Amino acid sequence: MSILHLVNKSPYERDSLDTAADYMVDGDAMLLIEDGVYAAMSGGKAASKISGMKVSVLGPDLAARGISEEKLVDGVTVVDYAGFVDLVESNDKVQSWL
Amino acid sequence: MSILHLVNKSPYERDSLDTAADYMVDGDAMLLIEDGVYAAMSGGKAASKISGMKVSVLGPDLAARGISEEKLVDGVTVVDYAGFVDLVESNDKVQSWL
Amino acid sequence: MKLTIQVNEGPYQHQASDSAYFFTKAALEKGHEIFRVFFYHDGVNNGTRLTTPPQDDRNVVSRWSELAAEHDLDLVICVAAAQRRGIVDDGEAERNKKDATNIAPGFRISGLGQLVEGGIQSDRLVVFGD
Amino acid sequence: MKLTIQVNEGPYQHQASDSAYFFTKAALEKGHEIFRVFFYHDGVNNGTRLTTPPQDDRNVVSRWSELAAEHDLDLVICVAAAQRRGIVDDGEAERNKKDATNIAPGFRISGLGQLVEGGIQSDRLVVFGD
Amino acid sequence: MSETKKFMYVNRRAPYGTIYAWESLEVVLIGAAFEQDVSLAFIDDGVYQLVKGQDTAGVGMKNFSPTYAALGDYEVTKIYVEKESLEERGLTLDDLQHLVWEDEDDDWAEKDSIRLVSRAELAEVFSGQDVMFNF
Amino acid sequence: MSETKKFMYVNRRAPYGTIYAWESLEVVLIGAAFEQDVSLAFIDDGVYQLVKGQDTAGVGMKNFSPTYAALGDYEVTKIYVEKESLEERGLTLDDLQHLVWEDEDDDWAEKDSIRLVSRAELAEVFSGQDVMFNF
Repeated sequence: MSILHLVNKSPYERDSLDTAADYMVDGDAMLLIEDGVYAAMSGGKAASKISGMKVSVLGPDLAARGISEEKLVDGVTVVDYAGFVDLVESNDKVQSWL
Repeated sequence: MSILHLVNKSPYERDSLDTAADYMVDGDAMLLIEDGVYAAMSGGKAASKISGMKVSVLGPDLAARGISEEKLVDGVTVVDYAGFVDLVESNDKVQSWL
Repeated sequence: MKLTIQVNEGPYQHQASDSAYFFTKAALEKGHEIFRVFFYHDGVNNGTRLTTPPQDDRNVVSRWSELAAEHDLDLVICVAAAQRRGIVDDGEAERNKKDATNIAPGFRISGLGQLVEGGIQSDRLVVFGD
Repeated sequence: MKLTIQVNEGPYQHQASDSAYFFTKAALEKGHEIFRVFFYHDGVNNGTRLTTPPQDDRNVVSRWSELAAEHDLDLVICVAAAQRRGIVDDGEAERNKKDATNIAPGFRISGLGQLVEGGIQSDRLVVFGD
Repeated sequence: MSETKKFMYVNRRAPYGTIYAWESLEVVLIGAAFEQDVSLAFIDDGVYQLVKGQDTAGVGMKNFSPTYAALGDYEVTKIYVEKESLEERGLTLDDLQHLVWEDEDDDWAEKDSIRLVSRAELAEVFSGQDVMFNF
Repeated sequence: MSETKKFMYVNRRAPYGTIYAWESLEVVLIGAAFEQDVSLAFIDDGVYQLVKGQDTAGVGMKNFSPTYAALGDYEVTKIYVEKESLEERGLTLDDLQHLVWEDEDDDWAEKDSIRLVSRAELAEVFSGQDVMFNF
């Protein structure tokens, strides 16, 4: 049963993205919210941690932090809160990596 | 003027010990308190980050977490709250790496 | 789908309560059912009516109260966590001999079983925290 | 030496307030002067008299109140941070039209300038937080 | 909805520095009355919760570590400890409390509650769960 | 004790995820009235505070980033940004706001407030300070 992995902390400050990425299995998805969105900025050292994975970021959190969508790692999808709800629905459960 | 660097978070969860260690200069001291004390356990991967530095750990926080003093990295000094106060006095200022 | 939302941090210090609020609102707008919003840990501090945020900032507490009134939401504050942190309703004030209450409209204080029940009764549990 | 202590987190969720308390107590026992303890961010939540911790746990709030009474400590809660989080004394209740107060004995609410003054007047500033 | 659900409590924080470990345990204890299929996972700094010999007298906090040993009495018998997290911290199972439960289907034989698993194995266990509680 | 002290405000947190960045700025603004010798340092995730183009409409929070541009008016003119932290995050000075102040001793010439420094250089600056404020 698929898991939506929720990461809300900067990959430079905390270990949560590392662990979440390790726990992603085929069919799972990841959503970056709050300070977690920094992981999706291309050029950053943490970008490699999510490359090749099914990752979305929350658009309002990106905008608040001044990150334009062109700066995102290739393949990352931007969603709004409604899209966040859809991700929760389309996966069988949610794991928040607090 | 010497700085007492205060680190209160686990080196496995946060980036604060890494940064604090980089900011230590000759004459500075470091005190590990709260979850920061885990950095001083020998055998842990983070132990290398403080090797060769002037580091103390807060004894009550060690004991609470079940870490006996034999498990500490060589050269680390154990202090109590009174010793914490002395460290604050013997350095010119305190930098808390929150 | 039926959802239970858990909020682990208080207002303003962390974004957790903001994120939970906007997520809950979006779920309601999509026609999903919110079985319960459970406030745990410092999350209980979202339920105090004594806040006075700056004029140019959002009001985290009253936003929850208003959403609850509009959609008949069940906003539950964990009693054990609330006692540690000083969130008090009439019943708690009487039981613990407190001379004041501070609970905000739309919130109620109850036990941890309400969270477990949320896990059982809902299709999804979504946790927001630090 | 003359010390100002800053506490950035509330009771129970983080160890910050515990560490600050034991540090302050140890400094007093060694004969140092505590110029001020300043509660900022969620640290303002240390100043509510409405907590009822479990019988077998420490009482973080009353411990501060008692230490203040014993040593005539100046426990200052930042007014801006307190308004966001709902810590209220009589003056704040009147100013912001609140129907209750929750401030604990020995604490007072004042401005951020009190922290800056602590930095100027003290030999050391020691910050406890998350 | 009346059938039993698989509950997984994921613990990633060290004890005492924050209250999450203790307030997580409070949910587990209350939740035991609901007779779900309960598992606990200790990952990252969460493994520190189970370290034996904790003595909180000097920090004035309640030592809640004995509660883990009582979990068996609450029929909480599946306690997953992640190998990689232990190793990174220089810990072995010998550093942790020995947690057991009594199997009533096997003449009350005492059995180990702790299951040492790799990150990959635990990810598989997660896949099979219904609800994740996060602390 | 009446002479001027060197105050260093150390900022290590990203904005909006937590309030530390904003409540730090509130101390700096209030502190400006006390006429101390003030510096700000942005290290680790703190460098994100200065990223330009922040738009908080979608998260319902106050956008406090314009306040940094006002620091010059408060005579806060020494803003240290750590090079290593920027580089690790794939940022350059061009991604940050351009912060300036007007030098009254130099015919009100507009001067840059931001000083890009290495970790080692900033450690030296720290050594010369009297009081560290930590956020």
